[in-house]
Amino acid sequence: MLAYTVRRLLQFIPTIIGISLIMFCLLNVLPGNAALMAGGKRELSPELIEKMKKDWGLDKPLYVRYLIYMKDLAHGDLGQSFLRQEKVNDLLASRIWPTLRLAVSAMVIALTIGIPLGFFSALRQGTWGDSASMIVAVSGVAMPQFWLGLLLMLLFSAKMNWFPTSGYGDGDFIHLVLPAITLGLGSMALLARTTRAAVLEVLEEDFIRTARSKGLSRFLINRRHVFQNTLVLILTTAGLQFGSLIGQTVIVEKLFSWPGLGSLLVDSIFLRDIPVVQGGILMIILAFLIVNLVVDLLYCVIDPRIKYQ
Amino acid sequence: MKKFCMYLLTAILMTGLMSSDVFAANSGGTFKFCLPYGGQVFGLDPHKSTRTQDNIVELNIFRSLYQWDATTNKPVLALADKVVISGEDKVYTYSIKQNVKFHNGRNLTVDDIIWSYERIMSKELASPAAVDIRIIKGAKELEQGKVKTISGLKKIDAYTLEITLSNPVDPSYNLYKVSTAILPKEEVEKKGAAFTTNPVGCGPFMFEKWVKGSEVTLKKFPDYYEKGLPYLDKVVFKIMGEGAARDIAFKAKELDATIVGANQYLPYKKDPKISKNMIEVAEMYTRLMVFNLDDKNFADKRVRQAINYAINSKLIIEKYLKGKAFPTVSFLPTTSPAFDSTQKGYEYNLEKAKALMKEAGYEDGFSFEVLCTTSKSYGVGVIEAVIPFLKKINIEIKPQLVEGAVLAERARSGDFQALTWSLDSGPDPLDALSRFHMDNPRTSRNYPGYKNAEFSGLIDKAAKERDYAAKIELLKKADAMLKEDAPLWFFNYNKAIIAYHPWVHGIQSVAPEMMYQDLSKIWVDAK
Amino acid sequence: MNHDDVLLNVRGLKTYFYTLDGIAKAVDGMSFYLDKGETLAIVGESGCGKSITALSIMGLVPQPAGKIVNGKIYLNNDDILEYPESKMQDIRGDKIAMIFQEPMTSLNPLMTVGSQISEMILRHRRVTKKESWERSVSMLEKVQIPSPGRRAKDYPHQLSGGMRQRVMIAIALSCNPQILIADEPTTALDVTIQAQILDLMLRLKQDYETSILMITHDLGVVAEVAQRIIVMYAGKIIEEGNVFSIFENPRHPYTKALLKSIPKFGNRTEHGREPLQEITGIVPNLYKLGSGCSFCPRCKEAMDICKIKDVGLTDLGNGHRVRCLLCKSKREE
Amino acid sequence: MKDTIYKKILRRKNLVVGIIITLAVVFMAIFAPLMSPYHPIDDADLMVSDQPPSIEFLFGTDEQGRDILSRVIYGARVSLSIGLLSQAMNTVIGVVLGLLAGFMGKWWDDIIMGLTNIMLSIPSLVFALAIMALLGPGLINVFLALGFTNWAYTCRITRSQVLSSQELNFVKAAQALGYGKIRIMFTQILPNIVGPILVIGTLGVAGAILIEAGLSFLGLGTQPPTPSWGGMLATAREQLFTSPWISIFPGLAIFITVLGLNLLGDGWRDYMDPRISRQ
Repeated sequence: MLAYTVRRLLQFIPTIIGISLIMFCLLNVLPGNAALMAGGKRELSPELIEKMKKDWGLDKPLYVRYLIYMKDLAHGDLGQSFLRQEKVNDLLASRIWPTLRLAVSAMVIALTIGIPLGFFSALRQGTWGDSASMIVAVSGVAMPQFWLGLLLMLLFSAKMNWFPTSGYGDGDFIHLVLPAITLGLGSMALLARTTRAAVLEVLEEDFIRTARSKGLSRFLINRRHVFQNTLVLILTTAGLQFGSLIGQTVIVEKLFSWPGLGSLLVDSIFLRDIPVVQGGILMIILAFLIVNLVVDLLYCVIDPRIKYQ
Repeated sequence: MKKFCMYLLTAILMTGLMSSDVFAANSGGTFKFCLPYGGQVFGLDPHKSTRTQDNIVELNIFRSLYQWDATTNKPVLALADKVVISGEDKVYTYSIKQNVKFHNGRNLTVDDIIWSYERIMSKELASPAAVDIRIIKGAKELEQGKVKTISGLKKIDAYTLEITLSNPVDPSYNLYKVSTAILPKEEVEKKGAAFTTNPVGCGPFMFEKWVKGSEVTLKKFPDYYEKGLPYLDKVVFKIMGEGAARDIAFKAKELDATIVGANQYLPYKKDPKISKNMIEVAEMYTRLMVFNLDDKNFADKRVRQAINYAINSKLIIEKYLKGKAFPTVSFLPTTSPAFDSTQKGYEYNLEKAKALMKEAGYEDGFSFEVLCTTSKSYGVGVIEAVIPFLKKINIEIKPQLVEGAVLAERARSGDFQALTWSLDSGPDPLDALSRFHMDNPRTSRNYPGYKNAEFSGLIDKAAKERDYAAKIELLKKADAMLKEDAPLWFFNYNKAIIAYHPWVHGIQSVAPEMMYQDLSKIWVDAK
Repeated sequence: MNHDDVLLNVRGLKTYFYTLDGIAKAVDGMSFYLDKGETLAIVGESGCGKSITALSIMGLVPQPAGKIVNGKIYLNNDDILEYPESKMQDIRGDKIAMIFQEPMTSLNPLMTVGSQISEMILRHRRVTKKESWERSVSMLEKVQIPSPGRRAKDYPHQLSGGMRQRVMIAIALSCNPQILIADEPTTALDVTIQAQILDLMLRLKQDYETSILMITHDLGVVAEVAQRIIVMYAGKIIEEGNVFSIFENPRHPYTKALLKSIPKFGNRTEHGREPLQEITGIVPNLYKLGSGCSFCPRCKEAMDICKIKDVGLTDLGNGHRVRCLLCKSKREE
Repeated sequence: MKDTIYKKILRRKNLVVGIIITLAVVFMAIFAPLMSPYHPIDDADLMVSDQPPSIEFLFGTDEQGRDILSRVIYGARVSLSIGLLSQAMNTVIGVVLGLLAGFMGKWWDDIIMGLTNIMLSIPSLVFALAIMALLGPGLINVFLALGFTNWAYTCRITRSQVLSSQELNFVKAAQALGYGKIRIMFTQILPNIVGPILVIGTLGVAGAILIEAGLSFLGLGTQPPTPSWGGMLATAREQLFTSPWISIFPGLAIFITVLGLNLLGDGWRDYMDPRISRQ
């Protein structure tokens, strides 16, 4: 298992190199540059702009910049932000925790609503309850996220005054609620659907009949036999969902002024702060790869049939 | 006796009136303000900060030699008690205040000012303030690395500084900017790169904490040099780029004051509670459409004028911007010292526009593409509103949405037919109009590629003019000429509004940028 | 039924499936009994309703399509169809246990076999977890699994097919049920293993004094284990009797055909090349059963009247009953 | 038999709802000029901006004084075409790459699957964002950005279908008979993947509409005055609290359409899945 983990981790390397090459090419040919955005509302003098470009090495040919970038990357150095007076490493380090908090809370919401909903739906397959809960679930993915977030803001902060509209606060719980719901609802829907399909599949299995022939109650069968066997499928979906969740933080964090990777990434794209964008994307992909590795390793724990060498 | 009583009464009343300002001001409390320009604060080293958002915070941590005075609408001395001008208006001798302390407790002296200005000019820094310090004699040489010090800066004694300028210009418009703030050398050197996240200045507030991307907190600096100031114990800047979010936060009292977006303006104005506590100013940003004068369609002045006549800018301001802008006269805004109140802007006159188009031989019109961003008050929405107006003079206008970075690049390279944007038009009217000088290429902000020898002559003359009133007159003339020539479609001057809750006092109208509020004089009622 | 040791008595059982394609009469009026200590085999082609009969007894007819529409199932003279689900759960596993056809899929792949046995014991007996585990291990020993203590901690995928079926038997017998329903217990296994499993079942049956209801299509198996045989076709009993009378004197054309379709050892040497016979035609569509004998389309001896007339069971004496007009008429003659 | 197919479809209430909604939106898109009372762009009149719903303007008007109902109706064209075209691109890319990977094997397979894994690990929104930043906002660019970012699943399914079909006897037989790869591709493999690809496609169309809305929110979607639902929503968000109708109707349009497409896709998958449709 250790060997497997190490091998998987080694497989990250070509993926990351591939992604970094694609992203590097894409980002470094974007029209406009960071120096033009450095002034914000204000215009900067031409000589300052030229000076900045030179300081950042934007006058060098693309392949030279790529080689420098890869050399630094090999040392774990993501470079220096163009516009922020910080190293990209430090910048990202300060942003990972908020994003992780948000994504994990969203995932928890998705799991705690999605799985029971899927179960409910599957156990009442074909009834109105099934249809209704699936429509509820699908509704979660059918709304543009920023729209959902705005509606939640309108309802729960403007009207009810329960939660703050946006921001991070001191990292307290109350600021987390609305963004986490906004982010989690989409994944909730997908998880509910996966759970439903998985439960329906498992219910058809022979060993469920065996379990029933033992005289076990339905509840016990569902809890012990059905749930455990659906877990692999649910986990796979959850793993993939976590990846796309982190991608969606781009919108949710922007909307809720959440100081995480997503909002950093968006802002940096618009400002052409390329080192930050590259670092941010790398971070997101790394998170995705790690989560999926963890999911694969969890299979081992859940399913004794799976053994990694 | 009766008379005496009258005097007494008057005296009491007078003191009462005066004290309403001084004594009624309530010390203590926290003020929650917003940072509305995007989702980030980039850094708090004022010498490196290029962005307005960062400056809003820095302004309250740091002090420069001058500072903006909102009541007189111009820069005034801040760190100095007085200045003596001599040597053909090139030598400025400042008596620096002796009670100015940095947040680390050390007294500010002339050495700090010299060190700060030299830091700005150092080759490595790429400071946006370099352009401002460059007016000092010898600054350029330092920048080029030829010398180690700026020859124009001379320490007379610890609290007397002599600055020699290379040309006779008023340095106040340069040295009031927060990017020319005076920094304590030892803190900058000790902290190195970390200074930007943990700044130390000599302003009214000390840095307390910065939650990246979310908020910045400052606390009162008790040893601030202006006696009794600041009133507030604490200031929290909440980063809120979304207008809707600011609106909700303000109504939920999470913000004590907020900048009002176009969509909130009308409802706020209708709200009897909020409307009482709103302060408006014509900000020194002019919103306009830049015509590329190298494009043959715009070569004829009459076409440009026709466009200005054909668009009902006032209606667009009223309906689309919900009145949250001031109609233009020319380039300089109403708050500019060189604004000519006798002048009138282009009125909506379709007949005249049609006639001009016919005269110019463009009766059948043409079509052009205009670059625009997503900005509400000078972006694609404005162009959408313009479409039907220009259709009436047979001009088809096609919006091309681009990002800010792309627009900025294409504006500088001339790769556009027209673009719509917001340009700085102050606070120094000379600087504002200079951009259209014929010697300036597009890379030096002359985006239309405007080349008018007469206009440029006026600018040159104004630059040399020592008499303030005469200088202003020349600039007024130049501004009028710009209007007549219409290398731009003059759309609006931004109406910046801050709405605040009734317990907030002391918000001022700051024309260069409404959000540049000096919070040291703001106070809140005890709750 | 007038003897006292009847354990299970099924009367007029009808189990139908309601689907979009119509109503499938999977079990259509089955009546039979099972005595204490007896082994009864229900034989028929796949799809004839024999498994549904078993599931009906267990109360495990697939929902919501399947439904027992009529009939009574007496267990010790109590009609278990009247029982609520909770009481039925008490019966399942405790009084009636079942072994399924597919040993590969009938065990939960994510639980150790030991805990799958002890789960059953815990359900029906008041024992501690530890006791139930010990009992599980001893059950594994009884079904002749080597080193049962270690094997109990294995997962199903670590065991061979035969071993898994032994585990299934261990589960089924762990609460010492009165009736063991074995639904094709050996079909999925290798021939050599089949014999071992059958031996095992028979031996344990002796030890536990369990009655067995063996469901199979394999007449070879039946001959080895059963005392009585019920031959089913299209949801109905068509012939019933003890092993000897059925094997020696099959009366229904279908039974005859079935018997001819199994190879007999030594046939070739004694009688020369006697070809095995197959039953031509296909199993009738349960959705489209009309009146008349449902075997009629495939019957070599069919008469015109067979297509129309419903026919009841004819008692040939000695418990041998048959549903065929040929027999009825012969007897009446 | 035909009757039972209808019956089977009708039995799935969600599928029925999905079909009805989708057909309605398609109908709206096709007959937009006939259905909408005003022109979505040209009939702008600032004098009637921000009007709440009334008899004259059923859904009200936006800040430019344009009829929202007309824009929502025309928006169906834009949004659906974004979904359909980009998904068509994804499908073509996915199927072609999947076939190449499956048939060519060796390093083709390695490279294509490597690329697929990379695509799967970059969140599609982030990738689309980067492409949009490169190309700039605009309808065509949205097609391209979305059309290049969501083909990985299709590719995987196609490839696995190729690999598993090569084990099938009839394909082996076809190969033995000397049938070319192309013939096998068309006769044996493509028919088998049509079902799953249509399901992925339906959900992909829905996803594309949502991603376009997200891009519009970030200022990189279709450009005004093109009436895309996402774009309308994004511009109207500032006015959500003052003139809610401007954002509610396009928001509802997206919601209902995406809901319909999802129900259609889900229902279809259930319908095709013999395990679940057994009852």
